[in-house]
This record gives sequence, C-alpha cells and structure tokens, in this order.
Amino acid sequence: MSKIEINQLSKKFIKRDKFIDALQDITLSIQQGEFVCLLGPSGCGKTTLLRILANLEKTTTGDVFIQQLDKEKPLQSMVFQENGIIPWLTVEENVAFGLKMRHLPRAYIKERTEFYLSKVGLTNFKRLYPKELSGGMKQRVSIARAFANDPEILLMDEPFAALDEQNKFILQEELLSIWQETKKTVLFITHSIDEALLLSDRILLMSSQPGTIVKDITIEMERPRSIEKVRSDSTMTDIFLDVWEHLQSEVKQARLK
Amino acid sequence: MSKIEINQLSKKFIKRDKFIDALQDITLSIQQGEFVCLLGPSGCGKTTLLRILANLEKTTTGDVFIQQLDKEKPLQSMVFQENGIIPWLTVEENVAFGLKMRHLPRAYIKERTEFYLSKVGLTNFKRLYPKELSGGMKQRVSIARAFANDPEILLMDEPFAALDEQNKFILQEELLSIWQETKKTVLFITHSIDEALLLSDRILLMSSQPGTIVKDITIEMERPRSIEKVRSDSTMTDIFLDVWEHLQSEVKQARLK
Amino acid sequence: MQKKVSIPQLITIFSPICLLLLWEFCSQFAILDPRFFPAPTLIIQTLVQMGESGELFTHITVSLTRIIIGFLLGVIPAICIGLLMGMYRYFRHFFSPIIMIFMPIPTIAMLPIILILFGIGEFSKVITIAISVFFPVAINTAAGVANIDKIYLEVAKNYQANAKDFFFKIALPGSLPVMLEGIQMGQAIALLTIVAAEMIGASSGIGYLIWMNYKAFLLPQMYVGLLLISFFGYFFSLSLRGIERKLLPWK
Amino acid sequence: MQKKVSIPQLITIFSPICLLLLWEFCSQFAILDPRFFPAPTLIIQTLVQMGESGELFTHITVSLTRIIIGFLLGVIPAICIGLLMGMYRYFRHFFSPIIMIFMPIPTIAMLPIILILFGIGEFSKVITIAISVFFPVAINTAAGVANIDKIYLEVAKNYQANAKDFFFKIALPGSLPVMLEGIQMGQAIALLTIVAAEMIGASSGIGYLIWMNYKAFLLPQMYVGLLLISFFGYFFSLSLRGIERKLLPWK
Amino acid sequence: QSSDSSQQDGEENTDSLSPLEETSKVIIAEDGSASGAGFYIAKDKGYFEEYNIEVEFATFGNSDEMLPAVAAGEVDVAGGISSASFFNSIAQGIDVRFIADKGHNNDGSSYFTFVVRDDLKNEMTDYPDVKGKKIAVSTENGVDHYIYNEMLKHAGVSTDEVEFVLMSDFSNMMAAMGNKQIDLALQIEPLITQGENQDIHQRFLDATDYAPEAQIAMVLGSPKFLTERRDVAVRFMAAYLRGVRDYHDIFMKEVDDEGEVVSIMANHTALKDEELWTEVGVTGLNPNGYIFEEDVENQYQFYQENGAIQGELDFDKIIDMSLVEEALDLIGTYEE
Ligand SMILES: Nc1ncnc2c1ncn2[C@@H]1O[C@H](COP(=O)(O)OP(=O)(O)OP(=O)(O)O)[C@@H](O)[C@H]1O
Ligand SMILES: Nc1ncnc2c1ncn2[C@@H]1O[C@H](COP(=O)(O)OP(=O)(O)OP(=O)(O)O)[C@@H](O)[C@H]1O
Ligand SMILES: [Mg+2]
Ligand SMILES: [Mg+2]
Repeated sequence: MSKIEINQLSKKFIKRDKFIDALQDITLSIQQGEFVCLLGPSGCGKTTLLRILANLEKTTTGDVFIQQLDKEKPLQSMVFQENGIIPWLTVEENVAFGLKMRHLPRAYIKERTEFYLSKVGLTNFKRLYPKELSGGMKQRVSIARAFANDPEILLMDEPFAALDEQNKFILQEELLSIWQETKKTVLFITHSIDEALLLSDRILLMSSQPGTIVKDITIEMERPRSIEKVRSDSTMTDIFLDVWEHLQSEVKQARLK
Repeated sequence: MSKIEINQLSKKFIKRDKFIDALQDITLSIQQGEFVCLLGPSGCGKTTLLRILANLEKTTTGDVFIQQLDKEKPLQSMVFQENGIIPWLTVEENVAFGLKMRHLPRAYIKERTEFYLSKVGLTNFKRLYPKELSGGMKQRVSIARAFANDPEILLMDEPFAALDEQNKFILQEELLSIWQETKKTVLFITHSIDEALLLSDRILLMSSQPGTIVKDITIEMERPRSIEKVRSDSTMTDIFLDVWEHLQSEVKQARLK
Repeated sequence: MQKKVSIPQLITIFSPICLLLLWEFCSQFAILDPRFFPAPTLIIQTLVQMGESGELFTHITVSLTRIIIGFLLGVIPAICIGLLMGMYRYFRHFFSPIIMIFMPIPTIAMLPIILILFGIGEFSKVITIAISVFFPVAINTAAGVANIDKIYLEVAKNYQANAKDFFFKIALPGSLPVMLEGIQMGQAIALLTIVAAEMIGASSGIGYLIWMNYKAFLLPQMYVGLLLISFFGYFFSLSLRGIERKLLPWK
Repeated sequence: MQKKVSIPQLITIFSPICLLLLWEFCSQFAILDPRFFPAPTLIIQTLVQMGESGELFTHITVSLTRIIIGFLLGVIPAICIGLLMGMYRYFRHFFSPIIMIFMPIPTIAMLPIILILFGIGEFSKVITIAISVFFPVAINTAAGVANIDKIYLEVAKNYQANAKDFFFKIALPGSLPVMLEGIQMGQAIALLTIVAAEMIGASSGIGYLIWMNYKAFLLPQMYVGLLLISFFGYFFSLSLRGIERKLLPWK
Repeated sequence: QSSDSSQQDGEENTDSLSPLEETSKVIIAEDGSASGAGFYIAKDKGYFEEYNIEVEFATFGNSDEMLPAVAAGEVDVAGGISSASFFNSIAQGIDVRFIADKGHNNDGSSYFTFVVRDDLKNEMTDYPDVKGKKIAVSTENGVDHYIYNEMLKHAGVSTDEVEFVLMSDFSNMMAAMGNKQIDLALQIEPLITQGENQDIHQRFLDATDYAPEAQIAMVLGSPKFLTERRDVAVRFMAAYLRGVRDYHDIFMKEVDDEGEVVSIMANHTALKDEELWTEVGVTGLNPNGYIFEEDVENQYQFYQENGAIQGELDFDKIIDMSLVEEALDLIGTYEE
C-alpha cells in the first residue's frame, strides 16, 4: 500500500458566480519515504492540491488518503511559503508549536525542540523573535517545526522561494540531510527546476489551469547530489531542458488565452 | 570617458555605536550602454552601492560620478526590488510618475506612458490599481516607469527576485528587448547566476562584508541569448561553476564568522 | 446562494429589534421602571408628535449644522498639523507634548474657557465640537504619515519629486487610510460633544433637546433626543465608510 | 553624538514651557483676562497650598481608584466581546449594530440612566467610566482579530490547535497590537469621563474638584484639577506605552 | 422725576417713559426655569417692544455657567440662583450686581422645598424624622445648601446625623428617588408636582417653615449695562416689573386673563402642560422688584463659614436696587 493515494480528485472554486476549475482528475500514489516535487506554471493548482492534503480545503470530487502507521502521529505537517512562522512566538516556541498543540509531555517537547533547533543551527537564536531573523533563518524555523511534529508526511509549499540562491542551496542541503535521517515522505512544491532536480526522487509536472498531471519523471541520480554535479551531468541537463520547454509552452499558452 | 565612474568608494554605517564596513575601496568604471550585473553574497553591500549611485545614501570616502550627456534627462532611475510601485496610483499614473514629477508637457507624458505600457503589455490594465496586479505585472510597471523616465543610467535592485522562474524568464526577455532598443547603461543586482549569465555584458563579483569587487568577468556570448543556449554552452557552465564556487565559499566563510 | 448571503444581514437587523422588543416588554410589565425607561412605542409616539409640530426639524437642522461645521473646523487644522507632524520631526517633537497635555481635559471643563474666549454665539458651540474632534484626527494623521512605507518616500526622492508633489502625491494619499480612521473617530466624538456644546447659551438643537427635557424630567422627549443622536451616529458612520471607499479605491 | 540625540528631547521639553511662559505673560499683563486665566504661577501656588493641606491627596487617590477600576471594568468585557466578535461572524453581526447604536450616546446623557440602574454609590461612577471605555476597546479588539494574517489561522489549524489553544496562542496575542491601540484610546476616554462620572453624587475626586470649584468660581483651584488630569493623562499614556513594549517584544 | 406717578397704577403710566429712539438689544441669560416669568411675560406681551427694546434669550445649563458670559459682556442680564460662586466672582473682579428679585418661596406652597420619597411619606411627618436620612442637594455652597442647613437647624438635627448627597441635577434626584438611593431631596417646581403625580416623591412640609424669606434667585446685571446703557436699563426694568406684576396678578391674586399668561409660561418653560400650571407651587416674584437683602447677607455668612468664599465684599455695591427704584418712580409702586 502506498503512503499517499489520490483518486480522481478534482476541485472547483466559486468566484463571483463563476466556476474556476483548479484541479481536474488527479490520480497519483506516492510511496513511503519518497521525496516528490510538484512542478507547474503559476496558478495551476499546486497549492490547492497541497491544501487539500493538509485538510485546509475540501475536494469537489474524488478523494485523498494518507496512510497512518502510528496512531500517535499527526497525519501531516505543512511548511508554508513565507511568513508561516508566528511572529509573537520565539524561535523555540515556534519549533515546539505543533508538539504543544498536541499536549505532549513537557520534557519530550523540550528534547525534540532542542534536537531540531540544533539540526538547523538555531540553538543560539532560540530566544529571539522572528522579526530579528533573516529570511533563511525563518525558513529553518519553519522546517524544524514541521519535522519536530513528526508527521506521517510532510507538505512543503515553495519553502525556499523567497530566499537568495546561495541561502537556498544551504537550506536545500540541510533539508536533504534531515530528510535522509528521518526518511519522511515529502511532497514539495517548487517553481525551480534546479531545485526539483537537486531534491527529488520524482518530479510531477502539471499543466496550467485546470491542473492535471502531465508527466511523471523519475530522477535516478545518486545521492548526495550537489549543484555542481547536477549542472555537469548531461542527463540532468536534458531533463532540465525538457521540463523547461514544457513549462515555457504552458506559460506562453496561458498568456495567449 | 566612461558613463559611471566610482573612485575609492567606501561606506561605513553606524549601528548602536558600532561601525559596519559595508563597502571598502570600490573603484570601477562602466561604459555607455553596458549591462553590468553585480553579484555577491547577501549583505555584501550591493544595495548600498546602488543607493549611493541613486543619491539615497552618502559616501563615507571616495566619490561617484555619472556622466550627463543631456541636461534635460535625469541622472538615474531605480527599479526597486518589490513594492516599489505606489499603491494609490493606477498603473498608468505609476508609469507616468517620473515624468510628472519633472513637470513635462502633458501630451509628451501621455505619449511616453502609452508607449511603455504597450511595451510591457499592460495597456489593457492601465486603469487598475497595483493590488489587482500579479507580482510579475507589478515589476513590469516598475520597469516601464524607470524606462519612461529616460534617465542617463538605470539602477535595478533584484527586480525579479520575488517572481517564479517562468515569469522571471519572460520578464528578463522583455527587459532585454527594451534595453536593446534604448541602449541604456544598466547596473543590475541579482543573486541568480543564471540571471546574470543571461542578461549581462559584465559580471562584477563581490566579496562578503566589507564588500569589495573581487572579480570582473566579461560575458561574451552573443545575443539574443536564451536559457537553453546558456545551459547548453560549456563556457557558460564553467563560468557558472566558477562563480558558484566563489559565492559558496564566501557564504560559508561568512557563516563561520 | 441568495439565502446564504442574507443570514448575516438578517442577524444585523434582528439584533436591535430584539433589544427593542426586550425593552418594550420590560417596560410594559414594569420590570424596568417605565417612569424612567418609557416603552419604545411611547418614545416613537412622542417622536411622531414632536415631528408633526415641526419643532423637531429645527432642532435637527440646527444641530447638524453645528456638528458639521464644528467637525470641519476641527478636522481641517488637525489634518494640516498632523501632516506637518508626520513629515517634520521637529514639528512633531514640538506639538506632541502640547497635544498630550490638552487631550485629557474633559469637554465639560473646557466650556467656561471656550465661553470666555469665543462668547455665547454659534461660534462657541462649533468650536467646542472642533476642539474635541481635533485631537484624534491630528494624532491619527501624524501616525498615518509616519506609517507610510519608507520605500515610497525613496521612490519619490529617486524620481525627484519636489516638496509640493511629495505632499500631494505621497504624504497625503499615503496617510489617508489611517487619517480616515481618525476622522471616523472624530465623527463619533463630534456627536458625543453636541450635548456639552449646546449647554452654552443654546436655545435649540438636539443636545439642547436632551438636557432641557432631562432637566424638566420629560423622559420620553429626552429619549427622542438620544434616538436622534444614535440615528445620526449610525448614519454618519455609514456615510464616512462610503466616502472612504470612494477615496481609497486602491485599498 | 550625544548632543544630536537630545535636540528633539529639548524641543519636547521646550514646547510646553514655551506655552506656559506665554500664558504667564498674557495673564500677568491682562492680555488674557486673569480672572478666567489665572497665571500658571498662581495655579502652582494653589496646587502647593492644596497639596499641603492633604486634601488633594484624597481627591487623587479616590479618582485614580475610580478611573482604574472603571477602566478595567470596561476593558475586560470589551476584550472578551471584541475577541468573540472578531472570531465568530454571527457574533459580530449581532453585536456591531448594538455598538453602533449605543456608541454615539453622550456620557452626560447616560448619567440619569446609570443613576437609575446603578444608584449613586461608587459603582455608578465606575460604571460611567467603564461604559465609555468599552466601545473603542471592543471595536479595536474585533478589528485586531479580524486583521490577524490568515496564514497564522491556517498554521494553527494545520498543527491541530484546539479551540482553547487557538484562542490563547493565536487570537489573543495576534490581536494584541491593535487591541492595545484601543486600550490607549480607552485610557484617554476614562480620563475625559471622570468629571462626568463624579457628577453623580460624589463628594471627592479630581472631577468633583474641577466642577465644584468651577461652580464656586474658584478658578485657580479648578485649574489645579485640570492640571492633575493632564498630568495623569500623560503619565498613563507613557505607562501604557511601556506596558505595550513589554507585552509586544515581537513588534 | 414725576413723583405723582408713583400713586397711580402702572398701566396708565407707560407714556411717562418714552420708547427709545433706536431699537436696543438686550441679551438675557436664562436656564429655562419658571422664575424667568417676568422676562417671558414682558416679552410676549410686548412690554419690551413698547420701549423699543429687543430681547433675546440665551439658555445655559445652569446659572453658574452664565457668570463668564456676564463677565465677558456677552449677556446684559442674567437670572441666577444665589450661590457662593457669585460672591467669589465678584470678589475676583467680575462686577455683576443683584438688581431685582427673581424668586422666593410663597407661604405653604414653596416652589423650592424638600420632598420625601413616596414610600417614606407616612413615616416621615415632622422635621426630627430627617435624622439618619440621605438628603440630596443640588449644589454645595449655594442657596440649596443654605436652605438645607436652615432646615437642619430648624429640625434640631446636626449635620453629622444626616447624609448630605450632592447631586448635580434635580432630575438626577428624581432618578435617585426612583431607585431608593436617597430619602429626601431639596427639589424644585415643576419637578415637585411632576414627581407627586408619578408617585416618586411627596412634599415634605414647607420651606417657609424655616426659611420664610430666603432669596433663591436674583436678576443680575452687568455693570456695563447698568451704567453705560442706563436709559435702556431703566426701561428694561420697567418692562420686567410689569411682566412680574401680570404674573403676580394671575398666580397670587388669581385674576383671570383667559390663560394668556399660563400659555406664555408653558411656552417658555419645560412645563408644557397648561393644566399643571394650576397645580404647581409657583415661584414668588416681588412685583416691586425688591430682594431680601438681609437673607443674601446671611447666605454670604454661611458660605464664608464653610470656607467657600475668597476675598471680602462690599454689600452696598453688590446689591444695587437703584434701577428698581428708578423704575418704580416711573411706573409706580404696586399695591397688594
Ligand atoms: N480560495 C480560492 N477562491 C477562488 N479561487 C481560488 C482560491 N484558491 C485558489 N484559487 C484559484 O485556483 C487556481 C489555482 O491556485 P493555486 O494557488 O493552487 O495555484 P498554484 O499552482 O499554487 O500557483 P502559484 O505557483 O502561483 O503558487 C488559481 O487560478 C487561483 O486563482
Ligand atoms: N541604514 C543602515 N544602517 C545600518 N546598517 C546598514 C544600513 N543599510 C545597510 N546596512 C548594513 O550594510 C551591509 C550591506 O547591506 P546591503 O543591504 O547593501 O547588502 P546587500 O548586498 O544588498 O544584501 P542583500 O543581498 O541581502 O540585499 C549589511 O551588513 C547591512 O546590515
Ligand atoms: Mg502556490
Ligand atoms: Mg540588497
């Protein structure tokens, strides 16, 4: 049985008496421990799909299923794009947020929080408030919070989109290292093909509105990967150009409409 | 004589009784019509340098000089990173802003505004307010405003940083096409090596704090360029890896400090 | 669809009616002393009677004129001073202690001073309202200017806006949202002050109506006055919200 | 460096002193009628005299107690109702018309009703203050909750916060900045209301001091009262700003 | 001038006082109370007009608020309740003068007297019963306070044995009565009658028992009006006294005028119900304008003992009956 199972999912929004077809007929399954990247033009419904999995949005037809192996664990935790960390909680409190909401024992919360704080290198900053952090540090908090919550699956919505290229890479490395330790199933949204190539086991390519999955690309490059390797590898360059072309044509089509 | 001349510039900030050396001993000259990209780790003083050129900040020592060929023209105009367009003016008024501030004849303002609105494809949106625009459209307005003002040089501070990859590329293409028509001198800040490779005639690489210019790379690839070409070209891949390595080591050094 | 939209509207209409019915009930069955809380029906009757005689109309026009003039007389200098305070820090440092000092002085305590300085004519009533309106508007306007995102100031500077353009294109529109909040508050205060204002040598107006009838212990008539104040408060609030929407199409 | 920092401070101190000197001058040379505008020096003298007799101290403590209790009595329910209004839209639709209706009713006009319902004891004075504090705080609190960025609500939902946690971890702290603005305003209003509140059967307090001395035409004494109100207004404002800084370390 | 006119009836003597050549305006500060009867009647019956005087009323919240207006020269004449604030303002150089009577109590039906809460009316029958009660009075160091004190003296009760409650408004007293917050109140007409009809309170004996000659309200004149505009002032006073006399005829002598005066009163005061005017205890107004000078001095003593007075006063300057006398010379003295 697969970890995430999505069956014939479609989603319509109502906006000023008009229906918007955000997602159409999505069927996919993701295995335990897979790192899957969702790539697609802007407005194709990536966030909508993630929000449905995160139970922040209802499906119109079809259904989603997340396998729960451990009753104690929450089904999913989300890493939001930006501003997802709560400004009136300190770094420490933000990381502990999910655990606290589940009212776990204090000592356990403390131990987990410390662990993930040190994992993302924020131990020295734990008493600070988010306003004092740089963008990269904020996203570290967000990632630590999601991992500390120890959910069945992790959902990430362009967590690094707002960062500069160098910081982005450092965080990508950190994310991979934590992911490799925990072997969580991750569904990761990105606009950056390089990011997808660097991170994922599988890339799901989406069409523009209404969003459907048009390609399912398996990335077989061995880990650990690095930008240098990705850039120098010719298969990767081919995949890059392939995906790029697809996205460009989707975007240009969308603009003509 | 060169268009922009910077001599032994250095800049110190005072922050809680401590001095921050933002820029140190910068000397460079940029020729008329050059497209120069400034690349460097976060906090190295790129924005500070641009703000000094834009007369929004004073130098501590050294001086800057911008050649003025036409007395009627403003020295420089800036394209800000985000939120640089004024929310209480319509798209049209935003584009006309610089011209209006210089109290040029109405008919001229109208003509220039229409021209650049159509250049960036926003003619149909000219009566809208910024809140109704997407991120990409906002940056189009910002670029149109700067070009419409017809300054001696253009300063751009990461104008596309907040956009997704596909939109970014479309805007990069548009920028290049306007630039090639007007042959303005452009100083462009970015974090993205790919962006710099695609756009510039010259890349100035900066060290982390205090910011100095450590490398001056000329990009000789012929125009028009495209991502596909940049990606497939091996010289470009070499420059990419070279710059990448430099930035990585700067960033990692900075983190250790 | 149609039905769903109107549930909140229904509640909004329902809640004051509910209150009125409760009051009517309590008053009719003397749970609340009807000598002091006359039933709403009786108040409405009184309103109609007073309306028929035409006197009510005079009171209303007189008071509304005072409120509107006083409001404008308070708001206009408040906006000017507020903008200056927001734009020039020396101005701000000079005025803010003065505002801090005068703001807590209650309107009733100011009446004699106003009387001496401005006499007993219309002007003194109008100035009473103006003074109480002044403070919140000035403070909010200053805050509004101070809150304008720094980037817009830099854009203006980069595009070489002169002082006048800077004022009309950046400072004024940029501070407008917060300023309008202050004006909304000022409007509420103008109404709150009308009773006090009309204690200075007035012989008509809603405020006069309220306290004269209270002095004479003609409570239904007094409640009619209160009802009118309430109504105009509601009405002005809605109008200002409407104006706000017109003035801030970009929000 | 040191000198530069203190220029604004100098201006801030200088401006009220300037005003006082002007007043002193005008009063001494009878440009302003000294019978109505006694010179500041005379007022200070009176203050000292009244202070020495100890009576002043009683007035101050009595009024401060009333103001503080009334303030709390207004603020606490206002926060509760404001939070509920912000969180549940039916609640909001139910309460907002009621607030809109009652808000414009002037405090002076409410006195008889308060007197009927709450008598002439301490409670009625306190409730007068509480009522006038209630409205701005409730409105601001509701606005504060409504203004919390939607993303934090989603974070809470995603991390399975229950209702209680949601309230204490998200709604309350998130609405705090705007709420505190309302409380700051409520504080100013509490002071503005003290004179009216102490018109209900009081025999001590700063408000009583003001209007008794006014009625007895002892103007220097009245000005002492006004001075005290001003002082406390300033003092409360600063204290609240301090508390704000403590409560919002994340701002 | 013509001393013979003093023997005759006022009505026939108007021609001895010629109208002003130019219309002159007089502003009267009022608080809408019944004691302004003289002004209202003189205005509505055209007595002021006869002398070419135009009057205008300015209504104030209470009489103390009129003082700054008098001092600032905003009003020429004011009607006010006697209180320490008058003496203080005069001591401070605000030169107002008491120029005529504007209200005193009539035997047995005082318009300003104590009332007792309706449910206590049977147990409170005589003065000593006030002991231990809560008594509401509308001003401290005003005529109310003075009458309150006189009543206690008369009752033989010391101030410590009762509770003095200061209530800013007479209407507040009604409310407090309704709420059983107070037992007694020094109340004023027409609220006394209104309260009786609504079973809020009942009259408690009569103020003339202990303060028969209490000067409750007075006409005040600004010195500028009295000196610089003397010719206007004299005519004003003459018209006022004629108004007061009409009032006296109707309410004291019960001469019938088919309700004209009553309807004038209903028109100018808050008591709109003309029927009620036959029930209320009306204020006494001296048709000859004189005030109880001795009582005014007593009040002054009382305020001074309470420490509410600052500065010394010269009573000869404060009480200025010269205008009344001059007017009486012209229109004649009223004979009961
Ligand atoms: N709450 C909503 N109401 C109405 N329409 C919505 C809503 N949320 C999303 N949509 C619409 O659904 C479509 C998909 O939106 P979604 O945010 O999922 O796209 P996305 O792929 O995440 O885009 P981006 O890459 O820009 O984040 C868009 O057309 C959007 O306008
Ligand atoms: N107004 C200021 N006051 C004090 N320090 C400042 C100020 N502006 C910038 N700095 C400091 O100067 C240094 C350079 O800042 P700058 O914004 O120029 O960097 P940058 O290269 O643009 O960084 P980024 O890539 O993150 O935009 C930083 O250390 C910053 O903290
Ligand atoms: Mg999205
Ligand atoms: Mg920068």
